[in-house]
Amino acid sequence: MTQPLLEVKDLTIDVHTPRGILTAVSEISFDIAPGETVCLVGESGSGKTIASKAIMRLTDYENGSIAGGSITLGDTPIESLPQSVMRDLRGRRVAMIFQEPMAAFDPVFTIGSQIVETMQAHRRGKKSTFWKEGVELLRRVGIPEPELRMKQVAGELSGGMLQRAMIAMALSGGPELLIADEPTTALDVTIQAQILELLNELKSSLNMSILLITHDLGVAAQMADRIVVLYAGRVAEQGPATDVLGSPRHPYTIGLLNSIATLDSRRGERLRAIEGSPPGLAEMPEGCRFHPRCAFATDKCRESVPPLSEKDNNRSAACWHADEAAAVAAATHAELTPARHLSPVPDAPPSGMLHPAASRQSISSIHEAPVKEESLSGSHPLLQAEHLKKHYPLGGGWGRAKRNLRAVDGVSLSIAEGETFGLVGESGSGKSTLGRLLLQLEPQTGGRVLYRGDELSIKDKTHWRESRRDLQIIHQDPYGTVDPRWSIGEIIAEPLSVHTELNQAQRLDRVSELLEQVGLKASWQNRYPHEFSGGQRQRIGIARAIAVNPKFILADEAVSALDVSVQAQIVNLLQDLQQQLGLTSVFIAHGLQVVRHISDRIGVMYLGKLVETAPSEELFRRPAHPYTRALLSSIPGMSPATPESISVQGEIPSPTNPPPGCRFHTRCPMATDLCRNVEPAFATVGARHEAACHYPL
Amino acid sequence: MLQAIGSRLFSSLLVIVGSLALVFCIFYLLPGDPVLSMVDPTTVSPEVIENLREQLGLNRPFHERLLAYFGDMLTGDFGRSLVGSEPVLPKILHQVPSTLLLTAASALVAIVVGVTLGVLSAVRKGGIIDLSARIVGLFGISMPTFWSGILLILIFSVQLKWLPAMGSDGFETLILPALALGFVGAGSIVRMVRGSMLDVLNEPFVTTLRAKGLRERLIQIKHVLRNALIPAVTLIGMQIGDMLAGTVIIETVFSRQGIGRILADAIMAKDLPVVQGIVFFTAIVYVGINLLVDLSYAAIDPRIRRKGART
Amino acid sequence: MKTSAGAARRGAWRGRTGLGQAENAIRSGKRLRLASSDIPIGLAGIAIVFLVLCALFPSWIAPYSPTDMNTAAILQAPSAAHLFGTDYFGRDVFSLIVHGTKDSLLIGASSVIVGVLIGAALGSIAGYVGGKLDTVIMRVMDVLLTVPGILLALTIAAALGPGLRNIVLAIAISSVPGYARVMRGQIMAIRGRGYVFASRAIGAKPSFILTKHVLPNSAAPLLVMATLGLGSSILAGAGLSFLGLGVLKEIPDWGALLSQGRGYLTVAWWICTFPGLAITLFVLSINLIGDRWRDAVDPKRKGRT
Amino acid sequence: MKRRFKPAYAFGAFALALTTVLAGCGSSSNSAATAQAASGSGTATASAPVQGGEFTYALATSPDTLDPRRSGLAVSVRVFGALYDTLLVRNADGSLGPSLATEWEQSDDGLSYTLKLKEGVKFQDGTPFNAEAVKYNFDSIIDPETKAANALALLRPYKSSEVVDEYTIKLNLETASQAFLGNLSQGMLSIVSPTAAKEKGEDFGKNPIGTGPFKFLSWSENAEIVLERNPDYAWGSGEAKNTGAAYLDRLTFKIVPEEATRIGGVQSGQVLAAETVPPQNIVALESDPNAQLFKTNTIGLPYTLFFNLEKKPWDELKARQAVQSAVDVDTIVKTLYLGTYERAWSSLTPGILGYDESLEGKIAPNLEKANALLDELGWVKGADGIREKEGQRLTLHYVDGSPNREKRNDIAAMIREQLKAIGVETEVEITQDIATAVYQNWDYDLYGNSQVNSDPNALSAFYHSTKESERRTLNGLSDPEVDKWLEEAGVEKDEAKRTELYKKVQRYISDQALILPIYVFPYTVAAAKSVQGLTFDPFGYPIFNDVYLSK
Repeated sequence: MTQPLLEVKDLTIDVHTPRGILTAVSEISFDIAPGETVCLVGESGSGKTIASKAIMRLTDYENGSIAGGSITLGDTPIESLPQSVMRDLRGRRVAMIFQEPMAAFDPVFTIGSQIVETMQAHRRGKKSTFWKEGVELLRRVGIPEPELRMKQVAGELSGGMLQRAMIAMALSGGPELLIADEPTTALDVTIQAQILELLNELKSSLNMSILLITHDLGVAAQMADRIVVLYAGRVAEQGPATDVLGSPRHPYTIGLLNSIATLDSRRGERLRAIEGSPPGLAEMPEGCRFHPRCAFATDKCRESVPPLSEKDNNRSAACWHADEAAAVAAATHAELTPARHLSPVPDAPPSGMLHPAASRQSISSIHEAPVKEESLSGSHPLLQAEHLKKHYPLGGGWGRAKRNLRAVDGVSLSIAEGETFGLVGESGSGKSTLGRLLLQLEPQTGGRVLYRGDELSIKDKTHWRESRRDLQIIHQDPYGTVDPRWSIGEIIAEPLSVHTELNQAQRLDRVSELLEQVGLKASWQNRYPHEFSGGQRQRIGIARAIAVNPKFILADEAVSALDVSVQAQIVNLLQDLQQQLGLTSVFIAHGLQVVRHISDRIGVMYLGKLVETAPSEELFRRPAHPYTRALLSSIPGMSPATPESISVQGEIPSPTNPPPGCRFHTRCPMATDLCRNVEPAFATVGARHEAACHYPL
Repeated sequence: MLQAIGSRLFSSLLVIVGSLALVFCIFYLLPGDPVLSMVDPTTVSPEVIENLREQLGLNRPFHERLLAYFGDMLTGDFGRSLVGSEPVLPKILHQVPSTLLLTAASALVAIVVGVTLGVLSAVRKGGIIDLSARIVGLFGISMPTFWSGILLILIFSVQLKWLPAMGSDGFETLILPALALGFVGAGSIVRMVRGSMLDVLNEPFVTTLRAKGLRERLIQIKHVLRNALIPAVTLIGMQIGDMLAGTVIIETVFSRQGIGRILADAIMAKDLPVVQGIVFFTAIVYVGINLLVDLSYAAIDPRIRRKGART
Repeated sequence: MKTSAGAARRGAWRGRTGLGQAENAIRSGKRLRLASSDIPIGLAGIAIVFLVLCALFPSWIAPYSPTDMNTAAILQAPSAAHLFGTDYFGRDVFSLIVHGTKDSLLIGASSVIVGVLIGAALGSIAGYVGGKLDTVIMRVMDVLLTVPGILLALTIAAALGPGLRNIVLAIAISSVPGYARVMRGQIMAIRGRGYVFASRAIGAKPSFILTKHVLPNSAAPLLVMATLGLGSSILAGAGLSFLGLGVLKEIPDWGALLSQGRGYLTVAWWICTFPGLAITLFVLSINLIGDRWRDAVDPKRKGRT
Repeated sequence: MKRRFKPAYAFGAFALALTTVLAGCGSSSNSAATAQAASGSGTATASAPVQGGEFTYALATSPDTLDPRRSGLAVSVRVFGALYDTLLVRNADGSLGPSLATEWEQSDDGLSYTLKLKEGVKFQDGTPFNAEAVKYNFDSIIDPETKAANALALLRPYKSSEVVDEYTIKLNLETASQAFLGNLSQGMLSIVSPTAAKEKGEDFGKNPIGTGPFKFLSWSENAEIVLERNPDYAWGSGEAKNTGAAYLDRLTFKIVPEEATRIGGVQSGQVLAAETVPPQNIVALESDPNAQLFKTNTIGLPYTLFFNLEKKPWDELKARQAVQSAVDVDTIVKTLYLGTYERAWSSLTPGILGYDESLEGKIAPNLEKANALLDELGWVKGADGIREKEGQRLTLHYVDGSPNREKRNDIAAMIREQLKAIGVETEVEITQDIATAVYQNWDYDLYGNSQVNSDPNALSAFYHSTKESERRTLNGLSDPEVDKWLEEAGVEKDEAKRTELYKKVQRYISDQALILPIYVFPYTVAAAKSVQGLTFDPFGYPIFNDVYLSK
């Protein structure tokens, strides 16, 4: 075995807080060989980011301290090196990139000066030489017009571009190890695919090691040689990616894999969520930290910490009941193939929904699923959009040419009673705006919205206000959309006081009922929002939305901000409620799997236009629009380029100046002159399947 | 762009005219008139006083006086002081350099002291240095300026004989008043710079800078401070305005020349033309300060420079 | 659009990544670990409590009557009998300061209350109604800002006479534009908050949203500003005393004591030093507490605790 | 007539004849000053004068204008003395001496004066001084266009001038006046250059031209007024020993309003002299080896509190007497001025013609008497110790000006405290706009004023009854007997008779308790030890022509 590039042994990190010292990371060990990619996977509070910062000794600046264990880079133990020496290692031997490229650049300096500054910190040389070198680096990471980009500031570049620039900056010191902390989390799925591809390419061509921190098992599956699963500051399980994902041994890993709405999971079926949520730093459970959420937990788990026991082949899991759990998982696996599509790229044969076998599976599962479509097709449309447009004026005034941001640019849509309609698209596609227009939360620029056949308009105040009783929304930010000064009881009762004549006591009863309905305790109504976790807050938001028995609910990125394990709980709750209350809903999300899991029908948006709508399975099975197909191909953990997959280059153009013709033509590998000049009509391509493409697939 | 400047100028003009009209109305409503305080009322006879009123145009009706005032202003005539009968414009212009110099020097003190202490306090957060820097800063805004001014004179002029106690000629006479006035502004600037430094220190990009291996000092000064100054610039602009107003007291304490003192005297003497002239001047300075603030924004923040507008 | 999706992602990584809670804990730790700096805050609190007691029950604390002129014992240096010495009338300086607390705090408090009420009302209207009314109100505020505060105070005091009430009014009016600006900004910020949008989405009426959501949530920064304003009002009052606009009361406030005693600084330093220190102590304490409070309510900073 | 200042003269009594100028710092006092005392040891070290140097002299307030015809402030007169000459000067013994006029003669009817003028005098702009110049000066003062006020009051009852020849002028009066000639020695009737005055018009005040020992160089507002030596000067009146050009190269007046700064300026050496030294600093400076102190008592009307006889119950003698008996002026003056100010006893100061010494010590604090008087009037003490009658509280509305000049506000505070003892509630109103409160609204029970003046005729302006069309006096007194005494005294040529008349008036005022005389104001100057030869005229104005700076 070669000498590892980085060896982390029994690393324990303390964080100094006003309540005393908390231990963020306890006795974690792993190592990275040269040229290897290791993924640290975990949810909030798992300690993965702080562990990665500790390797750079950046924790010192954030009230953290290394309380035990060792970190060895090559031959150098660095856990107690003075900062002056560490500074020289940073950026030169170890470089780091971050989750939010926009925030990771100093907004007031040019990209170029920040790259040059990095070089100057480690090497002597002329500024002009460094500048040229910077231009080359930008070119190397695939940034067009690098000379121009060097002179721009972060605000002038898109997220994907900035992340490339970030990588270029990291490369400027020629590092042996690149730490990538959630490098693609803030990016759209097509861009994420590009960045991951770039990282892989750089890794092999430069023989770098990569430590990738992610919460996304799909990303881990696509990138990792080995995976380290962290839970609440401890290593739960680690081993080669294939093994960990293929035959997980720790109940947490198993639970995580089950929580994911995979492309193979049965639509409409409850996800197997892990109960509860990850513990906070201050309230770590005794014994095995996972025990409160674990189905296998015994008294032993409650009392003593399980060691990270080596099984074989570099695999280890920290569980007293690992064998038992693995056995159950294997059984489930056989039944449901929970992680089939999450196959690590190099070792496993390509799989996924585009794989013939997987496709068959999908088809068969559809047959088993409760089929609503037929019954729906005949029912009345509840909400209709006709040629909806929303243009936001930009700048202008005082003679400057006015420009419009065409957020939604002519969308027609019909949602049937009882239907769940999923809306997907990248940032800037206009999906959230469309959602708000459907509810008439803002006035449209053109077109109209019909509710039960009558025009609904924000301008008709009385009718509009009455209609709020039927049309409700669950917001993407469950904390920002509640008044922090109100108790949750008051928050949930707000729609009641607006729309009903209930007296105080009746309201209290109703609120208690609602709280229990969404899985919270009725006695919590006097508590305030900040006392709740993200998942609980979203439950509060749901309770509020259903308080007045609406007919329709818009769920706008309602689960995007939640931990994976918690996301599953909320998805389940939403599905249950929909069935119980007979709701019609629109579910907006950027996570394709979740949308597919919950929706009857899906619409795909691109640059303010609806490019395709189809029943969920149909869309995933036979995407007709190249963009839809590209989106599907970009889902991480998908097999690499299969003949049918499309990878798109470049980024979504600005909605202020959309391309003529088909708006996707600039990124479409199949675009022709026709596409460039003539806008395709939104036409039927199959049963209840429409697409706007001259050459539907 | 030109039109943006145009609209800016127009609204500034409105504000200036509004200020002048406001002051005019206040003075019109003030009881008494300047004449009685210009003469010895025990010996000067009523006819003489009546003659003075007539001569000074104080007996004319409100609208006539207002129109006449703005009419004259349009031709650049700011009138004559009622008390000393000298033309207002040269009288003020003569005093302006001294006041501007004091304001600028005080602003310099406030910015240098405020930013230094703010930075120190932020980077040494929680320690003794932080605490002392903040308390030193707070002292500035906790002491009446006339008192700190007199204390400075007693210490540095009378006891130590290091610096002159009065006057407005030369650099030396500027030091004590600028300290007395500057420390007031410094307090708020310390607070602001510290707060926004701490905010910026928590920005993710600071972690990036550290991860690149930059020196901590370089990070703090080149990157963090520059970002932290963006919100501080507005405050500094407002502080400069306050310092301009503060010259009224400081100029008296240190017997400096300046419009602050003229203003106080003119208000007491109800010398409207002089007060108006000074209000006109200060209004222009305020407009200028705002412009300066915007220019500083552009200098610090390229985002603004490139968009040509404040976000 | 782009930003909202970005925000969702931002929320997402914060929620999901390891640093989520740890980082929050760290950051809050940074702020609150200042145990050593809590000592001055505590002292400031004690000082304020003591001064408030002085204002409420001066005769319990002061050893002498503040009006008692013992002309046989003028200009006496601090001693056991006269803690802070005696002034040029032979009054006990300590007793004067204790008794002067009430009016000093009253000047500060009432001018702040008046200023905040007017400023908040104008700012709220400007911020909530917007449009032309906003422009007009803010232009008027600009005019008030342009006219130096001291000029306003001087003219108001000159117009209405030098009574305590007019001093208060003068200080209050010159502070109105500041409060109005902050309130307006605050209202406009709160108007854009998610929970206001959410409330509108359930069909709540604008008046309901204004009174239940916008105003209560806008108040905090204004209250903090008002706290800090207490200090500056007292200083402004002292400044007016210096310019000769003070009021000659039997029991002078600190500003008047300081201003009246300043001529004796070289021969009897205690006469104006102690009132000066009283002002400084109060304003310093108020500032320390106000700063801390502001950090606590500032949403930008609150997020970390 | 040469004058030398000796400590022995301090507060001495001069029987001076009359005139008016403003002293102190205010807008409104006529003055004549007397006595001076150089404490410290300034005068003792007289040696041969040294030529050259710049004398910096800190003034407490800024002159309003340097045009004597238009000025309303005493502080301006301090500068006029250096820039201009007057026709006559007031000698230290109170008599009138020659200056630009060498001889003068009153007509028998008292309605005109003929003056012989000094020959060879030139204004600093080269204009010759002659009868035409004097005529221009006086005619322009009575011309409404000039907007003269205080000078006009001094020149009254001037009617016209007749140029008899180049150096002889005849001044005609509307009515006879014993005060007129004396007023010609007042700084506000200094003679300005007619050429410059005509040419500059309203701007003359910023570009003054006179015949004085110093000529105007620059005026930087609120900072300094710089004068330089007039080398041609050779017509000194003899008021200063040096009748030729000044010893100083430059005379700079700095304007330093803040007391502490002004005195600090002398102590730090930034200025050589500073006027109006507060009492607490006088005490300290007297023992300062690096400084000397000059002090000159002014004459005229002392600082006096006037009862407004139109306000109830102060129209009643007993009420006023009660206050007179309750106020302990001795204690007030001793406490506030630390022994540096003299207490006043009468409506005139010592040292002025007609001053009635018999009034000294006549009034002593007597609370019993005061209480008894108020009891007699039916004012009964209420629960809070304040007297009431028919539901009315016994209040005294005491008005004083701001800023706190000569600690007058503090006097109010002490009187308020003292009157509390007899159940009188004193409402003290301190206002900046004293002119409106007092001279326009007449809204006060008690208001204090002083006037520096060298002629007892000043009493007329305060105690003579007034017609409907005229401005009333501070007391609002209207007593035909007093009017008669004052009128007779105004034209009486026999000094003994005049004296007797004025004594009658003073006794009447005291008996009627019309006023509370408080203190006599001393003009004080702190100066560095190097300052030599600084003297003051009887009005208390500094004379700069003898000043030199020792090494």
